[in-house]
Amino acid sequence: MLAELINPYYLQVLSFILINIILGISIYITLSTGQLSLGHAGFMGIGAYTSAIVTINYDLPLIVGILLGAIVAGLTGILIGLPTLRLQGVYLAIATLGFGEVVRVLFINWEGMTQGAVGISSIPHIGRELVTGLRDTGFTADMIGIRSNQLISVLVFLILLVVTILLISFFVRQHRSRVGRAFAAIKMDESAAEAMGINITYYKVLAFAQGALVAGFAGALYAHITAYISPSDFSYHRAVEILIFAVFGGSEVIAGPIFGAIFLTSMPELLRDVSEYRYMIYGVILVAMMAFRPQGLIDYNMIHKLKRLRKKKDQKTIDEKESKRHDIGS
Amino acid sequence: MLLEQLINGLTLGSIYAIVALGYTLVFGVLGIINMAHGEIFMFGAFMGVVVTHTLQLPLALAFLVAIAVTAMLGLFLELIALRPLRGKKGVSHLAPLISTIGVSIFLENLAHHFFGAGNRPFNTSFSQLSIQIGSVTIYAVQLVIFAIAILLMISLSFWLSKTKAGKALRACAENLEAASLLGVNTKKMIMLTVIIASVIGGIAGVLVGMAFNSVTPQMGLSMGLKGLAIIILGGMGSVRGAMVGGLILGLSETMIVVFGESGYRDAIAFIAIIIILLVRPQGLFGQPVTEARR
Amino acid sequence: MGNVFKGLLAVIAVFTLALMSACGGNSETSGEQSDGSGDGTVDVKVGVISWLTGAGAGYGEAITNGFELANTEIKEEGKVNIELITEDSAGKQEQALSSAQKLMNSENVSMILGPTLSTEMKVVAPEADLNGVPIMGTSTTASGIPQIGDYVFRNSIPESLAIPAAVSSAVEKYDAKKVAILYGNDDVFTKSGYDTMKKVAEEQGLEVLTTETFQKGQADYNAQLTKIKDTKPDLILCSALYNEGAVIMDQARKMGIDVPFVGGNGFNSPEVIKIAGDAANGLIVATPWFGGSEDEKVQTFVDKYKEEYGNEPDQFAAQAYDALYILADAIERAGSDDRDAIRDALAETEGFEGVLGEMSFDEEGDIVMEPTVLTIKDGKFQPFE
Amino acid sequence: MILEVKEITKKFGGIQALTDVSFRVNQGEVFGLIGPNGAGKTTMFNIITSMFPPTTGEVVFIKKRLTGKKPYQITKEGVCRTFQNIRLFPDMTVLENVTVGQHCRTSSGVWSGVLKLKSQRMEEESIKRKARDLLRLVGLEELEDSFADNLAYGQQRRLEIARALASDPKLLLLDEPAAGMNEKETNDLFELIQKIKKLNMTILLIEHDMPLVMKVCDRMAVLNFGKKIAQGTPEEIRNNPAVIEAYLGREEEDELA
Repeated sequence: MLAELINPYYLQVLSFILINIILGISIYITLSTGQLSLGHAGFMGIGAYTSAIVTINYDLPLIVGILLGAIVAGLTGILIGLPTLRLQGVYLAIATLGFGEVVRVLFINWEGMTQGAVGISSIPHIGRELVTGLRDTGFTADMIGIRSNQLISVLVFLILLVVTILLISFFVRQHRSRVGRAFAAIKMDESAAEAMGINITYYKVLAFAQGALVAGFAGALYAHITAYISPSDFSYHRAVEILIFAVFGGSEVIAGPIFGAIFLTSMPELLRDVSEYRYMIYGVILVAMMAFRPQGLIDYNMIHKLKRLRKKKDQKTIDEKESKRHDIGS
Repeated sequence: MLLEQLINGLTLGSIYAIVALGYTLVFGVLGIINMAHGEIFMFGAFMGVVVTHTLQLPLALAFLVAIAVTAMLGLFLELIALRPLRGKKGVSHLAPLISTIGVSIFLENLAHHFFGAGNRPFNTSFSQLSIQIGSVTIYAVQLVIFAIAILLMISLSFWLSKTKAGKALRACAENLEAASLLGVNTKKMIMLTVIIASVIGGIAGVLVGMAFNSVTPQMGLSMGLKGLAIIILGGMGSVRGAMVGGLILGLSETMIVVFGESGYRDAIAFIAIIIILLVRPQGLFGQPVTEARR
Repeated sequence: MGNVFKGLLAVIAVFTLALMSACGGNSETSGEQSDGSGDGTVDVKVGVISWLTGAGAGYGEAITNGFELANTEIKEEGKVNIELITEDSAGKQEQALSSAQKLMNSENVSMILGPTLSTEMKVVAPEADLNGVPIMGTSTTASGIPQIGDYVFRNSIPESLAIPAAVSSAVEKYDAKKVAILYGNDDVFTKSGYDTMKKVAEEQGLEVLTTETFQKGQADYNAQLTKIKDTKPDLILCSALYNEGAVIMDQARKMGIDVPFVGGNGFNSPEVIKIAGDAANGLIVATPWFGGSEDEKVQTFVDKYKEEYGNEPDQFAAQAYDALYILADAIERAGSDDRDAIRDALAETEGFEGVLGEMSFDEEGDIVMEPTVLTIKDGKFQPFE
Repeated sequence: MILEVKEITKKFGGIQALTDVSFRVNQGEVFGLIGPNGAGKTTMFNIITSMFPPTTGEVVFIKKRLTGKKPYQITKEGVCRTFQNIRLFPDMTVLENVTVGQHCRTSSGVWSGVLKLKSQRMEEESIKRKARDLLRLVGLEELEDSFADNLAYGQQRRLEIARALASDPKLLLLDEPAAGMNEKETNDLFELIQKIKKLNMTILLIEHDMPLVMKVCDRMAVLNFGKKIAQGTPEEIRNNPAVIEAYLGREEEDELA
C-alpha cells in the first residue's frame, strides 16, 4: 500500500519546489525593507560551497555543514550589507549584482578549494546519509514495506517540508512583531520610519543578513540534494529566477513568494510544452507584472480582504448559532 | 608586444565606451538603468550577421539595418516596459529596473530561437584590411572603432550642449516636470533618448561583430554587465565618464592578461563596481547627490 | 495573517496528497518482470533524458535522432523490442534529476540513456546507481563519470582519451617542443580538457610557455593571443568548445599566428569551418567519429541519417546511434529486461563494432576505443597523417 | 526651557536657507514658527530632527546636544514630528501606523518576537492598548482597521499626530497640521492641540493659518528669507512692524487672512 503511494519522482519535484520556496522567502525578507538584491545567487552559492567543502574535507556532520553554510552566507551578508547600505535603490541592486558575479568568478578560480569549473561532486546526500544512519540503528526500508530509494525521497521531502514550515512560521511571526513592523515601515517610507525612531541601518542590515542567511541555507540544502554543484549553478540567471518568485507572487506578504515559487517551479513540470518558452515567459512576466501589478499577485489588500471575509463568515456563523439557540429557546 | 596590447586594450575599451554611452544617456535623462541595453546591442550584432553573412549584402547596409532594428527595439522598450510605469502611483523606483531585466531575458531567448545558440560568423572583407607599422599590425576595423567612439562622444556632447533638441533633453534630465512646464514635449524627448541609446548599442553590436567575428545570444549579457560597470565607474549620466570608464576597463582587462591572471579578467569590472560604489558612489565624473535631494 | 498561514499549509498538504495519489495510479511495482513475448524477442523500456529545449536543444536533437534511427533498425531485426521514453532536461540539473526519477519510478524503465551534459550526469548518475538502474551517457566527456558507480557507463570518449591522441600525433609530426595553452576556465568540459592537456604536456616533456584562460561569452581574445604569439610556441593546445574555438582561431590567424592548434573533442565540429573559414585550417582534433571515413557501415549510416533528417550526422548523433546498438546487444545477451542482468551484460561488452569503430567497456564502465585523429586541411576534415 | 536653537545657519550649495537663527522653547508651551513660504521653517524642522546637519550652529534639547545625532536617536530623546506633505505608511492599517510610532519605546527583538515570549506578548498588548487610546484621543478609533491610504485628508493629518504621540515625545513638532483642512476640521485640530497641551507636552508648530496660530500659540518666532525677524506673544507679533512688512509685501498671497 505504502509502496505504491510513494513515488520518488513527485517527491523530487516537491523537494525542488520547497527549496525554491526557501529561496523565495530569502528574497522576500530583503525586499521587505525595500532593498533589491541581485546577489542572492551568490549567497546561495556561498552556502552550498561552504557546506559541501566542510562535509567532504573535514567530515563534519551534514547538519553542522548546512548550518555553517547558512551562517557563513549570513556573515557575508552583514559584510556586504554594512558598507553598501549607504547605497540606495538601483545602486544597491547593481552593487549586489557585482557581488554575485565576483563570488562566481571566485568559485571558478579558487581551484584548491572549489575544484573550479569542474565543480564538486559526491557531496553527501541528505537522504542517503540518513538511510545509512538508520540502517546502523537497525531500521531499513523493507520494515515498512518500501524500497530504500522511496525511503530516501520521503525523508528528504519530509525534512525539507518541516524546515520550510519552520522558516515560514518564523518569518510570519517576525512579520507580526515589532521587527516586522519596522521592516514594513522602512519599506514604505524610509525617512518617516527613521523619524518615528526606527534605527534604519540596523534593520536594513538585519534584513539583508537574514535574506543572505536563508539563501545560503537553501544553497546548502540544494548541494546536499543534488550531490553536485558547480559555479554555473549560481550565475546571474539564478539570481533573476529567485527574484521572479517574489516579483510574480508578490513581495508584500510572505504568501507571495511562496506562491510564486510553487507556481513557477511546477509550471514547466506540468506543462512540458511551456518548458521551451520558459525564459521568454519569465521575461514577459517581469514586464507585465511591473506594468499592471508591481506589488505581485498576492498583496496586502488581498490578504486584508480575505481576512475580512473570514471575519464576516465567522460573524455569520456566530449569528446563525445565536439565532438557532433562540429558536431552540423559543 | 606592449604596444600591440595597448592597441588591443584601446579597441576593447572603445567598444565598451560606446556601449556605456547608451546606458549613460538613458540614465542621465530618465534616471533608469536599462538592463536590456546589452540585449539590444546583441540584436544589432545579429543584424550584421544576417545582412553580411546570410544575405551576403554589403557592410554599409548592415549598419543601416542594425540601426533600424535597434531603433524599433528601443521604441518597443519605451512603449511596453518603461512608459506604463512612468508617473504611476505606488510604483517604486526599482520597477523599471525589474521591467528591463524582463525585456533582457525575453530578447536573449528570442535570439536563441531565431538564431540558435551557436556562434555566427560575420564575414566581411573589410575586417581583413590592415596596416603594418614595424612589427605591429593595426587593423582598419580597430581604427574605425576608435574613430566612431570618439565621433559619437564628441557629437553627443555637442548635440547635448549646443542644439535645441539637446538642450531640451538636458532640461528633461534636470527635472522632468519643470521641463514639461517649460513647454518641452517630454514624452517625445524620452522616446528619442531611448531610441538614440538603442541605436548606439546597435552600432556597437555591428562593430563588435566586425572586430571579433563572434556573435552569440549570450554576448548581450556579458557586454551589458560590463557597460553597467563602466557607467558606475565613470559616473552615471556622464558622457565623459562613459568614455574614460570604457577605456579604463578595456585597458585594465587587457593588462591583467599581460601581467598575470587572465582567470580574473571578468571579475575586474565587478570588483570595480563594488569599490567605486563604496569609495566614490557618484563615480569618477558624476555629480555628488546633494543633501537637499534626500 | 495567522489564518493565511494555516491556509497555506493546507494548500501545501493538498498539493502533496494530490501528487501522491496521482502517482498511485501509474506506478508499477518493480518486482514485476516481463521475460518478453513468446517468440524470443525481449521487450524493454528504455528512458532517454536529453536537452531538448533551450540553448542546447541542437545537441539533444542530434542525440535523439541517433537513438530513433538505431531503434527503427533494431526493431526491424526483431531480436529486441525497445520502447524509448524521452524526457527533456532543458540542460538543468534539477530538471534532469526529476526526469530520471520519473523514468525510474513512474515509467519503470530498465535503463537510462543520457543526460546530455556532464553536469547533469553528475547529479543523475548517483541516483540511478543507487536505484540499480544502469545508465549510459552518450555525450558526457568530463572526467570521473563512470567512476560514480557500477551501473554508470558511457560510450563517449573522454577528453583524457582524445586529447593525448591528438597531442602526441601533432608533437610527432611537427617535432614540437614548446607549447602554449589556452582554455575556458568557467566551463566544466573545457576545464577538464585543460587538466588533461596539462598532464599530457608534462608526460611528453613539452615546455609550456604560457597558460591563458578565457570565459564564456567573451568576444575578444586578442589580449591572450598577443601574449601567446610573443612566446613563439610550436603548437597551441586549446581546450575550447567549437563556438569559442572557431573565433579564437579566426583572431589568431588574423594576428599572424600560423602554428597548428590542437583541440579536444569539444572543438570537433563542422561548425568550426563554417565560422572560421580558412582560418580553421591547421586544427588537429581526436574524435571517435569521422563521417568522411570510407568504412561501409559509416557510409550507410550517414546516408540513412541524411535521408531521414536532412543533415549530416555529427558525433553526438553517431555516439547515440552506437549506444543504442550496444544496449540492444547487451539486452539480447541478458535475455530479459532485468536491470541487473542488463548491467552485467553491458559490462561484458567487448569489441563491439559500431560506426565509431571497435568499442569495449573497461572495468569502470568507461569506453575503450581508438580515437581517430583529424585535421582541417583545405577547408575539410581529413585524417591526420 | 526645553529646546534651545543656537545660531543655526544652513547653506544648500550657494543658497542660504537659514542665517543665524536662534530661539528657545519653554516647557509646556505651544511655540509657533511662522513666516512666508520658503522662509526656512521646514528646513529648521529638518535640522532639529537631524534629517540633515546644519552648516553651523547647534540644537540643544534638555541640556543634550541634538546636532550630530541620528534622526531615530532624536526621536528616542523625546522629539517627534509630523510632515508637511503627510508621510504615513500607506499600506498599513491605522492601528499599525500608531504601533510603529511606539517603536523606540519598546524593545522586543527578533527572537522574543518569533518565540512569542511572555514579555513580548505583554508588550504587544500594551502597544495595542496605547495605540487605541491615542486613536481615541484623535478621534479615529472607528477606523483602526482601514488602510491609512484610504483615509480622508484631515483624518490622515490626525493619524500622523497620533503616530508621533505614540513615541512619547516631550516635544512635538507639527509641520502645517491645518494645511488643506476645512473650517470644521481646523476647529477640531485646535481642540486636539489643546488636549495634547494638557498632557503636559510642549509643541513647536509651523502653520500658515493665522487665526489658528494666534489662538493656539503662547509665543512665536517669525522667519523671513531664512532670518528671524521677530519673536514674542501673539499680541506682540500682531503689532510688529517688521512682520507686517514681511507679510504685506506678499499680500497677494493672502498670508495674514
